Amino acid sequence: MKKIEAIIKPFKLDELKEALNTLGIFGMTVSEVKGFGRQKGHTEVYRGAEYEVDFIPKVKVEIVITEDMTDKVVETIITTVNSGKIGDGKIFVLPIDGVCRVRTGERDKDAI
Amino acid sequence: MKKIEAIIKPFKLDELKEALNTLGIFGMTVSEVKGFGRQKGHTEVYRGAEYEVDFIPKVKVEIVITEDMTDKVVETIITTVNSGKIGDGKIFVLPIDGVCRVRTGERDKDAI
Amino acid sequence: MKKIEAIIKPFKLDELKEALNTLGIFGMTVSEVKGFGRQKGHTEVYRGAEYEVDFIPKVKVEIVITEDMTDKVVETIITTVNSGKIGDGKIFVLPIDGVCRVRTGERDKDAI
Amino acid sequence: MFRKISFFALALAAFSASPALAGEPSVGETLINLAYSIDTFYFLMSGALVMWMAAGFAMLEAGLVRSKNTVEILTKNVALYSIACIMYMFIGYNIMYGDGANSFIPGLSFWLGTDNAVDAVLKSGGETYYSVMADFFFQVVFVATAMSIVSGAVAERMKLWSFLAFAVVLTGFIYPVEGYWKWGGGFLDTLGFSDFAGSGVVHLCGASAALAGVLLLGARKGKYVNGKVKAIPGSNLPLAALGTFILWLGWFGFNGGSELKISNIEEANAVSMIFVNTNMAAAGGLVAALLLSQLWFGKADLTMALNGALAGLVAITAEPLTPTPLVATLVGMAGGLLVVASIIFLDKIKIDDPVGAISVHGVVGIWGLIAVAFTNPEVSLGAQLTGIGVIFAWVFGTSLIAWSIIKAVMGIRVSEEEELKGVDIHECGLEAYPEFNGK
Amino acid sequence: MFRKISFFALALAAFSASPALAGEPSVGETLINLAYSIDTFYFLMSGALVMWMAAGFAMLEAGLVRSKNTVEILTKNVALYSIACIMYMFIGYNIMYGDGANSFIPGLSFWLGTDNAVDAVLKSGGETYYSVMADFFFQVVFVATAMSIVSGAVAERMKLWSFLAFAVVLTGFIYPVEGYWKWGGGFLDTLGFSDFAGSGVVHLCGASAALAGVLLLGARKGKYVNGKVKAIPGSNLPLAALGTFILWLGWFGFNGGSELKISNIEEANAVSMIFVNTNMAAAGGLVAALLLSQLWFGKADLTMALNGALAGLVAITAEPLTPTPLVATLVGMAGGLLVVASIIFLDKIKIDDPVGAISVHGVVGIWGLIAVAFTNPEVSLGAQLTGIGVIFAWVFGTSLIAWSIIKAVMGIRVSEEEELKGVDIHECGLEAYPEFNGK
Amino acid sequence: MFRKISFFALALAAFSASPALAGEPSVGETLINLAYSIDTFYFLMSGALVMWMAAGFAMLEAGLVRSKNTVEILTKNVALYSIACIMYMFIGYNIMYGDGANSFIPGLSFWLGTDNAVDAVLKSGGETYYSVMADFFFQVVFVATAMSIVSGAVAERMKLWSFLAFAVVLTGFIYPVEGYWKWGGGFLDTLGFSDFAGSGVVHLCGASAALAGVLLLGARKGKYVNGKVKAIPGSNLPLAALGTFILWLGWFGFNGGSELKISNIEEANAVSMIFVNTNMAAAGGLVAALLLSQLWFGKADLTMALNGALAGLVAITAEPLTPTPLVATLVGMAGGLLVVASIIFLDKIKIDDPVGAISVHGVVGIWGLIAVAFTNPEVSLGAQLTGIGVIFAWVFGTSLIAWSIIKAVMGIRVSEEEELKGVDIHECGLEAYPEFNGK
Ligand SMILES: Nc1ncnc2c1ncn2[C@@H]1O[C@H](COP(=O)(O)OP(=O)(O)O)[C@@H](O)[C@H]1O
Ligand SMILES: Nc1ncnc2c1ncn2[C@@H]1O[C@H](COP(=O)(O)OP(=O)(O)O)[C@@H](O)[C@H]1O
Ligand SMILES: Nc1ncnc2c1ncn2[C@@H]1O[C@H](COP(=O)(O)OP(=O)(O)O)[C@@H](O)[C@H]1O
Repeated sequence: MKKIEAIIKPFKLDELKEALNTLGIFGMTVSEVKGFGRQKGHTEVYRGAEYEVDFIPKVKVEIVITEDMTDKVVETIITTVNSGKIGDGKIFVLPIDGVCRVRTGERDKDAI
Repeated sequence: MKKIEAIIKPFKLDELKEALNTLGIFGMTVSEVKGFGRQKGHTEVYRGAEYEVDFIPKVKVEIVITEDMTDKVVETIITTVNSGKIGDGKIFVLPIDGVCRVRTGERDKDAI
Repeated sequence: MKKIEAIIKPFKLDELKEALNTLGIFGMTVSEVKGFGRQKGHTEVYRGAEYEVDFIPKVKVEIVITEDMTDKVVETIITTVNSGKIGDGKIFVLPIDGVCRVRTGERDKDAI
Repeated sequence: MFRKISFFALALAAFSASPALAGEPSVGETLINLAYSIDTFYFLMSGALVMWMAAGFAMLEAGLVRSKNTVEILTKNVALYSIACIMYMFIGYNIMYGDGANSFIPGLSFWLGTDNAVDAVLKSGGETYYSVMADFFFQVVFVATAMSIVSGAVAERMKLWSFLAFAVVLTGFIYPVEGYWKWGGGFLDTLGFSDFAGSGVVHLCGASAALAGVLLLGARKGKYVNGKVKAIPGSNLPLAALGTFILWLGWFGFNGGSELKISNIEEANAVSMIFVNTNMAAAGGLVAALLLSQLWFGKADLTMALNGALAGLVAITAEPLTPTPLVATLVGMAGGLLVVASIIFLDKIKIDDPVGAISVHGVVGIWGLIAVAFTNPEVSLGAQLTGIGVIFAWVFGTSLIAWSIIKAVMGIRVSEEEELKGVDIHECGLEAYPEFNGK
Repeated sequence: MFRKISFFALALAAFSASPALAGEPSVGETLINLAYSIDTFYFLMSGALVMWMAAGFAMLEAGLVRSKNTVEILTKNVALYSIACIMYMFIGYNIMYGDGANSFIPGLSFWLGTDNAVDAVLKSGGETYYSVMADFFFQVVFVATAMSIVSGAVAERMKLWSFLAFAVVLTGFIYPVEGYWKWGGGFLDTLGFSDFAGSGVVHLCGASAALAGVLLLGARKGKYVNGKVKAIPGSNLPLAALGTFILWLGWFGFNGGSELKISNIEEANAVSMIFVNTNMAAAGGLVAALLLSQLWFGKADLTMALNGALAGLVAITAEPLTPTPLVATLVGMAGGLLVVASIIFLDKIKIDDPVGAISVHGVVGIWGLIAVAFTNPEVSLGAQLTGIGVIFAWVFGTSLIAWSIIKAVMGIRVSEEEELKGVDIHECGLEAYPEFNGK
Repeated sequence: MFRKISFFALALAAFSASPALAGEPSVGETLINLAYSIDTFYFLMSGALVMWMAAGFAMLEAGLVRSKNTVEILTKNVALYSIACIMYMFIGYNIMYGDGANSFIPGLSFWLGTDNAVDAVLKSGGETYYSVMADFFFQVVFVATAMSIVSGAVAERMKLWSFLAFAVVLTGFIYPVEGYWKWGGGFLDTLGFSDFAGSGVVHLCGASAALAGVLLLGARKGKYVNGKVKAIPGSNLPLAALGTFILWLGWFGFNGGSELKISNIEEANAVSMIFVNTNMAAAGGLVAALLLSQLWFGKADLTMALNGALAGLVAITAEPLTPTPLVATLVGMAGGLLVVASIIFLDKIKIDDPVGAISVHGVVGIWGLIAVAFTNPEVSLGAQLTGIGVIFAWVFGTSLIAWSIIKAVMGIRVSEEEELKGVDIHECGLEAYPEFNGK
C-alpha cells in the first residue's frame, strides 16, 4: 500500500475530490498547510512597515491506496489540479507498512 | 522505528492520550484535519442555498515508536477510540529511517 | 529521496527557512501542530476551574530532498533550531518512493 | 425646509409663545408641555439604552460559549428579545400595570391603550407627566432583560425552540405577575419592599427562572467529570468584554430611567446621582473581582472581572439613589467579591452556568436587595427578605412547572451527539466562524 | 468650577429668569428658548443614533462576507461614510433643501449657511424651532445610510476605488435630487407621496443603486455553478448579529428623529409612538423570518432572522406614526416573510447580493411604502406607486449611467485571481484575521 | 401606574404649573427648573457617550494587537476605566476643581460633596445651571479617556499590574493637576491658553504619559530587527474598525458636552455646530489618511484610515466651535496626513507604539492646539505653545518618574519568554480565542 500526499491549491480541492470519487476512491484526509517553493510570496505594507507574506496557503491531501492504484491516482491528481501555473503543487508517494480501520479492526486492503 | 498516524474523532483525543501514557508513550504530535470517507458529511442550507459540509473534523495523531511497540500501540488506539460507529477513523503505520532529538542531537531509539 | 519532518518551536521558523535557503533548499511545506512530549504543558485556571494546556503549539516542517542532502539538512535543522531547552523538537526522516511536480509532470529528482 | 413646515400646524396647535397667533395656550400650559416633553424624551433615551443591553447580553454570551454553540446563542438572544416585545405588548404590560382584581391577582386585558390626551395632561396640572407609549417602551425592554439572563445559564445544551417557548411564558405571564406585585402597586409594594430599578423584579427573576431551567437540564457534557470541575473556556473574549461594556452603558438607562422624572432640579440631581452611583458600583465590582481572582487563582481572570462589573451593577440596581458614591462603590465591591465566590460554589455543587448568570443576577441581586436595608433608612430588612422570598418562590416555582411541561412535550435538551457536534449546525444549520478551525 | 463660570456671560445674555439681572428676555422668549433647545437636543441625539448605524452596516457586512474580503468591506464602509459627509456638506444638502428652480429641478449652491439668528427665532414665535446645523447633522447621516446599503450588495468583488467614486456621485447628486423631490418640497411631495422617514427616499434609493451595480458587476465567482446556487457562508456571525442590534438601536433615531419635533405633548406622544412601532415592527420581522426559515429550510437560519428584523424596520419606516403597535408588528412580520422569499428569488434569477441588501431595503422598502396606503387613511395607493416608480427610475437609471462610466474609465470588478485570493490583500494589503487559518 | 404616582409628592414639591395646587413655584422658578433639567440631562447623555469611548479604546486596541496579547489588553482597558473612576472620585475631581492654594498649586480634599440645593439654584437665578453630580460624571469619563490612550502604546509587553499602578497615579494626581491649571482655573487658563474639550488636557496628556512609558519599556521583541522595521499585523481588524466607530460616536459627547450648556438658542446652536464640526473633522481625517496611504504605500491601509479618523477628532477637539464645517474638515484632513507621517517617523526612530496612540493623541493633539490660533481670532499662538509646553513637560516628567519608580519596585516589562508566548496566558491565564490556531 502507498500513501499519496498531494500539496495543491485550496480552490482545487472540490474538483480533486470529485475526480477521485469517479476513480472509486472515497477516503482521504485533508489539512491546511502553508507552502513555500518556486512560487514566492509577496511583500505587503502594514502601517508603513514591509512584511513578507511568503508562505502561500495550500491544502494537503493524504490518500492511502493499494499499490496498483498509485499511478492512476497520481495521473488523476495531475490532470485535475494542473493549471500550468507556478505553485500548482507537488505529489509525494510514501510507502506504508499497514493500515487498520478502527471501527472494525480490519487490516490493510480491507481497511482502505 | 515506525510512525503511527491515527485519524480519530476529536473528542477521543484526551482518552487516547491517557491510554498511551499508561503504555509509557509520552511523545506525540497532533494536528487538526478534515476527514472524508464512508462517513459522509451532511447538507445544510444557508440563506436558502444548499451546501455540503462533507469534510468532517478529525484529529490526526502522529506517534513515532520503536518497531516492537507497534502492535501494542495499534491495539491501544483501536480499543480506546473505537465506538463501533462509522467514522471512528483509521490507523496508518509508516516506516521511518531515522529520528533525531534537536535539543541533544540524540538519534533513533534514544531520541524517541 | 527522503522526506524530513521537523517539529520545531513556531518562532524558529523564519530562521530555519533562511538557513535552508542558504543550503539551496527552497521548497517546504509547513503546518501548525500541537506537540506533546517531555516538555509538559501547564495548568491554568478559568473561572476557578483548572484546565491543562498540555498541547504545546509547534510547527511541523516537511521537506522532501534527495538522499544525499539528508544529513546536511538534519544538521542544519539541529544547529538552527536548537536552543538547548526542552521542547526544541524532533526530526523524523521518512523514505519516499516518488515525487511529482504537478505543473510539469516532472518526476523525482527533477520535481524537487 | 418643507419637511419642517409641514409640521407647523401640529406644532402650533399645541404650543406657541408668540402673541401673534390665535388660540395659544397659557404660560402655565406651555410649561406643562415642556416638562412633559423633557420627561418623555428622557424616558425614550433611557429605554433606547436599555434596549441596547440586549446586544450586550448577546455579545457576552456569544463570547463565553464555545464556537460550535455561538450561532444558536445569538439566535436565542435576538429571538427572545423579539418575543418579549410581542408578548409584553399583547398581554404582559396590561397584567403588570392594569387594574388588578386585588393586590395579589392582577387584571387581564390585551394590547396597548391610547396615549394621554393633551387636555387630560393639562388638566392634571402636570401630574400626568409623560407619554404612556414611552412608558411601555421603557417597560418592555426590562422584561427582555429578565429573559436575556436565562439564555446564558442554559447555553450550549438547551433546545432552541423549547427555550423560546419558555420565553413566551416568562415574558407574557411569570414576569408581569411579580412585576404587578411590586411596580404595579401589588402587595409587595404595600408591605414596603423596596426595589428601585429591579435587582429583584428583573434580575432575581431572571436568575430564578434560569436556576429552574438548569436544574432540569443538567450540566454540559464534560463539565463535571468524575468529581472534577473541568474548565470550558469561552471562545471569543473580546466579544465578552464588548458585551460587558454595552451592558454597563445600557445600565445608565436602566437605573437612570427608573427615576421616571428629570424635569426639575431635585429630579435632575437624583438622576445624576444615580448615574454616578451606577458607574461607581460597576467600577468597584470590577476591581474587587479582578483583585480577588488574582489573589485566589494567581491570575487576573478577565471573565471574572467582567462578571464583577455586572455584579456591581446588579447590586446597586436595588437602590442607586440614596447611597453616596463611596458607599455605592463599596456595595459594588461586595457584589464583585460575592460573584466570584458564588461562581466557584455553584460549580462545586454541580450547577453548570456557562456565563455565571445565576451568580451575577441571582446571588448578587439578593445582596443588592438586602443592602438597601442598610443604605436606605426608610427600608426594613424584613420587607426586603419577604420580597426576595416571594419573588424567588413565585418565579422559581412557576418556571419549574413551565420547563417541566415543555420538557414533557418537546424535550429541553439536545441529544448527546448534537451537543458533541455543537448545537449550531443542528439547530441553525450554520457555523459562527466557518472558515476557522474550531476544536 | 471655572469652566462653568466662563460660560455665564453667554448663558445669561440669552436666558435668565432672575429679576436681579438686566436686559432679561420676557417669559415668552424664554419659553421659545427652552423649546428650541429641547428640539435641537432631541435632533442631535437622533442624529448620533443614526450615525451609529454606519457602524451597524459595517459590522453586518463584515460578518456576512468571507474573511478574505473583510478588510476591504470595512474600508468601504468607513470611507463611504466620510465621503457622504463631505459631499453632502459640499453640495448635497443645498441641492436637497435649497430653493429649487422648480418642483423638478433643484437649486445649486455650496457649503453650509449660517445658523438661525436668535432674534429671527424669537420673531418667528417658535416657528423656527431648531438649529439648522442640527438639521444638517441629522440629514447627513441619512445619505450615509443610503450609501451603506450599496456596499453590502456589491461586496467581495467590486474594486474599492470604483466603489468610492460612485459614493461621490450618489451622495453628492443622485440622492439629493430625489430627496429634493420629496423632502425638499418637490413634486413628489406635492402629489401626496408619503414617506415618513425614508423607506423610499433612503432605503429604496440605496437598493436601486445597488441593483444597478450588481447587474453590471455580475455574481461572485462560484456563486452560481452550472445552474445550482452555491452557499457562501459569512465568516463571522457574531459580527452580523452585533451589526443588526446596532442598526436596530440606530433606527430609533432614524424614525424617531424624523418626527422633527418633541417639545410639546402631542409631539412627545408622537415620538413615543414611533419608538414603540419601530421596535415592534423589527420584533415582528425577526420572528416571522425565523419561523419561515425553520419551516421552509428546517433550520433556524440566524442570518435570515437578522434580515427579518431589518426588513421590519425598513417596512415601518415609511409610516411609523399612524399604525397601532399591533398593526406595526404585522407590517413588520409581512416584511420579514417577504425578505426571505425575496432573497431566495433573487438567487434564483442569479442576482448575487451577499448580504441581502436589495431584498431588505428595496423589495421591503416598496412594501413599506405601499403599506402606508392601508395604515394611513390620508394616503392614496396611487401616490405611493408613483413615488416608488419615480424614485426607482431615477436612482436606477442615473446609477446605471454612473456605474457604466466608472466601469469604462477604471473598471469596477477585480481580476479573477484577486477575487480568488481575496480582495483584502490586493486592495488593502492586509488580512482581517492574519493569525487564523482562513480557508 | 402606581410606580409613577409614588413620585408625585417629590415631583410637585419642586414643580407645578397647575393653579389647583398649593405652594407652587413662580413661573420664573419653574423656568429655572426646566433649564436646569435640560442642561443636566444633556450633560448626562454626553457623559454616557464619553463612557462608551472606553469600549472604543478596548476594541481598537484588542484588534490591533496579536491574539496572544488580546485578553491582557482587554483586562487593562476595563480595569483602567474602573480605577480612573475610583481615583477621580476619591481625590482627582477635588484636586482639579477644588479651591486651589494658588493658580499653580491645587487644593486637596476627598470624596464628592453634595449636589446643588434647590434654593441655591433658584437664588442664583440660573447661574448654577446643572447638577454637580452630572458634572462629576462628565469629568470622570475624561480622565478615563486620557488613561485609555496609554494602554495602547505600551501594549503587548508591559506587565498588567505595573500598568494599573501607573493608572492610579495618572488618574489620581498627574491628570487632575494639569487639569486644574486649565479647566480648574489655574494659570494656563489665566494666560489665555485655549483648549475647548481637551486636545491638550486629555489627549496630549495621555500621549505624553504613553511616550514616557514606551521610552522606558522599549520596543516589542522582533519589531526592529537589525535596522529594519518589521510589521506586526493586528489580529482582528473588524474589532479595530468597531472601536473607531465607537470612539467617533462617543466624541459627540466629548466635544458636544464640553459646551456645558444647551438650554437656550445660542447654546443649542453652538452644540449643533460642534456636532457637525466634530463629524466633518473625522471624515476629513479618514479620507486624507486613506488617500495618503494609497499613494504612499500603494494600498488602502484600513488601520491608517482609522487612525486618520481619530486624528481628525483629536485635531478638532481643541476648538470645535469657531471653525466653519469646511474649515473643520480641513483641520481634520491635516490631522489625517500628519498622523500617517508621524507613525512612520516614530517607527524610524524606533519608538514602538502598536496602535499609534502617541501619533494620534500627541502629535495631532499638538496640531489641534496650534490650529486654534488660526481658527479662533481671540487665541494667540504664544499662549497655545506655552500650554503645549507646560502640559507636555508636566505629564512627561511626572510620568517618567512614576514609571521609573514602578520599574524599580515591581518591574514594568514581562520576561522575554512570556512576551514570546504571549502575555495572555501568563498574566490572565486565558486565551482570547482558545479554539482557533493562533500563530
Ligand atoms: N521540497 C519540497 N518539500 C516539501 N514541500 C514542497 C517542496 N517543494 C515544493 N513543496 C510544496 O509544493 C508547493 C508548490 O511548489 P512550487 O515550487 O511553489 O510550485 P511548482 O511545484 O509549480 O514549482 C509549495 O508551496 C510547497 O508547499
Ligand atoms: N483511504 C484513505 N486515505 C486517507 N484517509 C482516509 C482514508 N479512508 C479514510 N480516511 C480517514 O479516516 C476517517 C474515517 O474513515 P471513514 O471511512 O469515514 O470511517 P470508517 O473508517 O469507520 O469506515 C476519514 O474521515 C478520513 O479522514
Ligand atoms: N514520539 C513522538 N512522536 C511524535 N512526535 C513527538 C514524539 N516525541 C516528541 N514529539 C514532538 O516533538 C516535540 C518536542 O518533544 P519534547 O519531548 O517535548 O522535547 P525534547 O525533544 O526536547 O525532549 C513534542 O512537542 C512533539 O510535538
